[in-house]
Amino acid sequence: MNEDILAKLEAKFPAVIADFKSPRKARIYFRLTGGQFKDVLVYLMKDLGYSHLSTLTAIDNRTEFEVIYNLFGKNTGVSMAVKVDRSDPRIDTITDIVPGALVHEREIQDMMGIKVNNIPDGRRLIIPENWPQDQYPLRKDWNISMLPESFNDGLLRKWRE
Amino acid sequence: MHHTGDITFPVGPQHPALKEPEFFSFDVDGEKVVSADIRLGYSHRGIEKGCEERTYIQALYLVERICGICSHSHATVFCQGVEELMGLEVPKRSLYIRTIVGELERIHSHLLWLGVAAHEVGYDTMFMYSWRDREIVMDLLELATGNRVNYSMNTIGGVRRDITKDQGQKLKEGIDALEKKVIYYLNVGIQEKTFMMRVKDVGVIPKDVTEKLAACGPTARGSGVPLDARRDDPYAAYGEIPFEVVTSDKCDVLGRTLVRIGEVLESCKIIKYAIDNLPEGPIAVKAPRKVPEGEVFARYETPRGELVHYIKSNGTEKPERVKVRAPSLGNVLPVKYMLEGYNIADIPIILAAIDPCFSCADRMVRIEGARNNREMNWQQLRAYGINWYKDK
Amino acid sequence: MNELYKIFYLLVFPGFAFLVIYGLLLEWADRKIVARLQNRVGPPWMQPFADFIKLFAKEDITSEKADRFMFAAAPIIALAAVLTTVIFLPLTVPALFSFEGDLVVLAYLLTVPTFAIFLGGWYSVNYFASVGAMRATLLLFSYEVPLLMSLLGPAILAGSWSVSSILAFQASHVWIAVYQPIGFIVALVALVGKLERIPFDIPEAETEIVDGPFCEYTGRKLAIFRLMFDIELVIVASLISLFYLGGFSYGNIFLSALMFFVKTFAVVAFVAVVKASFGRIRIDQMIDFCWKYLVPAAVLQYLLIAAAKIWM
Amino acid sequence: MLKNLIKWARIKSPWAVHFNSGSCNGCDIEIVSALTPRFDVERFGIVLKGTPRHADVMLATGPVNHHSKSRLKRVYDQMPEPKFVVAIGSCACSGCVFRGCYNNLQGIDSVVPVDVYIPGCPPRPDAIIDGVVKLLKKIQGA
Repeated sequence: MNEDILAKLEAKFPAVIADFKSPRKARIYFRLTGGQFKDVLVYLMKDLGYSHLSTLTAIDNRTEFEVIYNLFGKNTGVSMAVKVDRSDPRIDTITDIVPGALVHEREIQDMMGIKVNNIPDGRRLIIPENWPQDQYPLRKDWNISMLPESFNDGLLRKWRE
Repeated sequence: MHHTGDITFPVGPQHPALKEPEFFSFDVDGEKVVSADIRLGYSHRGIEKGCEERTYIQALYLVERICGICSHSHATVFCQGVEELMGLEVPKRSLYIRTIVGELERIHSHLLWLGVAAHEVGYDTMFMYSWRDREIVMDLLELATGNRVNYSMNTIGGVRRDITKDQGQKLKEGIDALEKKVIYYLNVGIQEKTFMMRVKDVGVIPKDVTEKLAACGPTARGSGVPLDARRDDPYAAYGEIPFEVVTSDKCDVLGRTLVRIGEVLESCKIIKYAIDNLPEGPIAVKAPRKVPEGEVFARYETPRGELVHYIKSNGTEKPERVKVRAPSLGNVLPVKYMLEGYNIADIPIILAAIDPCFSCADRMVRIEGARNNREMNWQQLRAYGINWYKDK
Repeated sequence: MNELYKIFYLLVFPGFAFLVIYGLLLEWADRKIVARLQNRVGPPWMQPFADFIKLFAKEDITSEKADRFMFAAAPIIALAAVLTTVIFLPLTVPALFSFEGDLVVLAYLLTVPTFAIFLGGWYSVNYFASVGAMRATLLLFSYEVPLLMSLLGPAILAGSWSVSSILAFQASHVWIAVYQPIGFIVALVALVGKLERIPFDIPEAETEIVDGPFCEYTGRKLAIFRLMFDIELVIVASLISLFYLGGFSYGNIFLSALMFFVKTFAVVAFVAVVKASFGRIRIDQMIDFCWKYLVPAAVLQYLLIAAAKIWM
Repeated sequence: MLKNLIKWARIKSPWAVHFNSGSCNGCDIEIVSALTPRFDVERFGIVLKGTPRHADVMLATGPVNHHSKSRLKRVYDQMPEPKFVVAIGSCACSGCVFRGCYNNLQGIDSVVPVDVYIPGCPPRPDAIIDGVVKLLKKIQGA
C-alpha cells in the first residue's frame, strides 16, 4: 500500500531496505540489510513523522539476532528490523534520539544478551539479582534446567519433596 | 542503591498504597522528593518465554492472565494480531461483542481507579461508594461473560459466548442506573473540598513534556494530548461507533480524574449504541491450527493507555515470538517527572494518577532517573538507607 | 472512708475501669457510625474488646536496633498522662482535686501523649516511624494553640482557672456555647486535630507512611497505645461538654449520668461524621488552615468576650 | 477460662496484611472488593492493616516469582506469632497457568507454610470470606 514511503526510503538510503511489506494502510514492515540504522531511524522519526517509539523487540531466529524498532505515528505503525550477528551481539544505543528507549534497551540486554554500547545506565533490570550472569532466558537455546541448583538456596521448604 | 546523601525512602514491595509489588525509593529532602528510582521485576513471570512453548490457543489462555484488570484487552489484541496474521475474516457480531465487553471493562477499571485514588487521599467514603457502584458493572460483566474478572470472552476467530436479546436489555438497564451514579461523582464527589486540595495542581506535567516523554492513555489526555488508539487506529467495531475522545488541559491529577470519569460516561454511550445495533450472524469462525509465516504489530486502547502486541509466527502452531508492550510502561517516565518536587504526602496520589498496572508493565520495565548529586547543605540526618524490613 | 472513696474514684468509677470500658465503647460507636455512613454494616459492639484482648495475647517484638527501654516506656507514659487527667474533671461526681489553675495542668497532661508518640516513633528506628514521629510533633504546633485558646475562653468568662468553678458558673448561667459560638466551633475543629482523626490524621496516614509511629509496635505495647487513644477520646469529649455544653452535675444521679452519655456521644458522633465526609489533607495545608483560620477566630472570640465584659 | 477468652478474641478480630508476590492483581482487586459495602468483612472484625507487624493473617496472592520470594519470606518472618497464611487464587495454591514459566516457583507454599488454600482465578469475594471463615474454624479447633 504505502509505495510512496518505500520510494522516499529507497531514494534516501539506496540498496539498504529489504523485503518491504505493507499488508494494510496502517502497517509497514521492512528490514535493513546493512549500514547505520540510526540515520534511517532519525529520518523515519523526524522527516516522515513516525515520532512515537512504541517498543524494541529482540528476536532470536537461531542463526542470528534481530532487533525490531516499532515506531508509530500518523495512524501507521512502522517496524524496522536490524540484524545483529550471534557471535558478538552488539548494537548502538538510541537514547540520544529517544530518551525513553533506555528501558527497552535494558530489557534486550537482560533477556537476550544483546549488549548495547554506551548505554547510560546498564544495571540489571527485570530478572532477579542472583540470576547467573551468562544466562539469558529468552534465547531459544536456554531452558529452565540450566539454572544452577543453588539458585533457591535456603528458601525452598523441604517438606514439599 | 547509591545515595545522594539524603534519605532513601523505600516504598514497597509490600505497602498499603500499592496494590501491586513494585519498589520505589525516593531520595527525600525533609518532606520534598528529590528524585525517584523505580525498581520492578516483582511481577515478572516469564510470560513471553511461556508463550513460545505453547500453541496459540494455550498462549491466549496465558496472555489473559498478564493483568487482572485489563485481561480482556490483552486477549482481544492477541486475537486481533493472530487473525490478521491468518488473514481471517471475523464475523461482525463478534467485533461488536468484543467492543461491548471491552467498554464494560473500561468502566470497571476506571471506577476501581476512582476508589483507589480516593483511598490514597484518605477519603474512604468515596472509595466505598465508588466500589459499591462498581459492583453493578461486575454484575453486568458476570451476566454477559460468566465471570467477574478474567472473562476469557475471546477465542481466535471470534467470541465464545453470545449476548442474547434480554441480556442486552438487562445490560442497558444496568448502564442507565450506573450513569446516574457516575454523574453524581462528577458533580459532587470530585468537587469536595479536601479532595480538591489534594488533587488540584499536584503532579503537574505540561503538554509538551507529555508528548516528549511519550505518555499515553488518560495521563496524556489529562494534559491535552488527544492520543487514542480507538480513533487513530480503529479496531473491533470502533470504526462504526460514534464517540469522541475526552481530554482536559488541566495537566494535573484533577485533569486525569475528570478525563477518566468522562470516559466512563463515554463508554456508557458506546455500549448502548453497540447493543442497539448488534448485527445478526455467527459469533465465531473456525480458525486453522497452523498460522502462516509473518509478523504483526497489533494495538489496543486499554483503560490505562496504548497496548501493543508484536507477534511473529513461523508457520507452525506455536508463536515464534510474542512481545507485549504495556501501557503503564509509557507512563513510568512521566510519573518520574511528576514526582520530583512534591512531598511525601503526594507520592501515593501521583503514583495512583497514572493508574499503574505493574502486572502488565512489569514483564520488563524499570526507569533510572538522572542523578543530580548536588551536595546537600541541609543538616544531614543519620542517613538511614536501612530498608525498614531489615532490622527484625 | 475518705481514703476508700478516693481509691474507688481512681480505680473504678470515673477512674480506670470506667474509662477503659467507655473508651472502647466509644471507639465502637465511632467505627459503627463511620461504617453506616459509608453504607457498610460495621463491626459488632464487642469488636474493640476483642481487638484489645487479642493484641495482649500476641507476641511482643522489639527490633534489635530500637532502644529497648524507651520503646517500652512510651506507651505507658502516654496512658498514665491521659489517665491522670480524670482527677480534675467533675464527671457527674465532684472532681477529686480542684484547685485554682488545674486547667493549665490539664492542658499540659493532654500534650504529653503526643510527645510519647514522638519518642515511641523515634526510638523504633524505622524510617516510616521517624517520619510519622516528626509529623506528630509538627502537628502539635498547628492544633495545640487554637485548642488552648478555645479552652481559655470560658475560663475568662467564668473568671477562674479551675474546671469545677467554670462548671459552677455555667450552672447559674446559660451554657457557654451560647455565649461563645465561635470558641465552640474552634474547639471542635481543634479537637479533631488533637485526636489525629481524618482530615488531620497525618502522623499515621495509612497509605503514605504505613501507620506512622506505631508501625514497629506489636502486641501489648500497641494495645496500650490504642487504649490511650480511646481514653483520650473520652477525656476530650467530656472536656468539651464541661466547658461548652454545661457539664453533667444536675440534681439526681440519673439525669446527670444521662446527660454525660448524651453529650459525650454527641461529640463522638460529630468526630465520626467529620471522618466520613473528608479526605486527609497534607501537613503544610493543615498548618496553613490552623494559623490562617482557627487562631484568628479564637482571637476574635477574645475580643468579643472583652467587649462583653466591658458592657456587662 | 483465660485460654478460651484469648481464642475467642483471636477469632473475633483477625487482622490481615496483603502481600502480592507477582500476581496478575485479579485476586488482589477481589480481596479489596471484599472490604467494600457489598461484601463488607469488617462485620467479622477483619481489617486490612498496612504493616506485617500489626497483622495475624497474611493474604498472599500470586505464584512466587524469584524476585519476590525473599521479600515474601521476610514479610512472613516479621509477623508476630500466632500467624496464619491464606493462599488466595490458583496461582498462590499451585502456580496454575504459570507453571513451567521460568521465573516463578510453584505457589506460596514453596516458601512459606500455608494454612488455607482458596482456589479460583480469581476467587469471588464470597469465596475469600468463606476461606477466612474456614481459617477461623481451624483456629477454633486447634
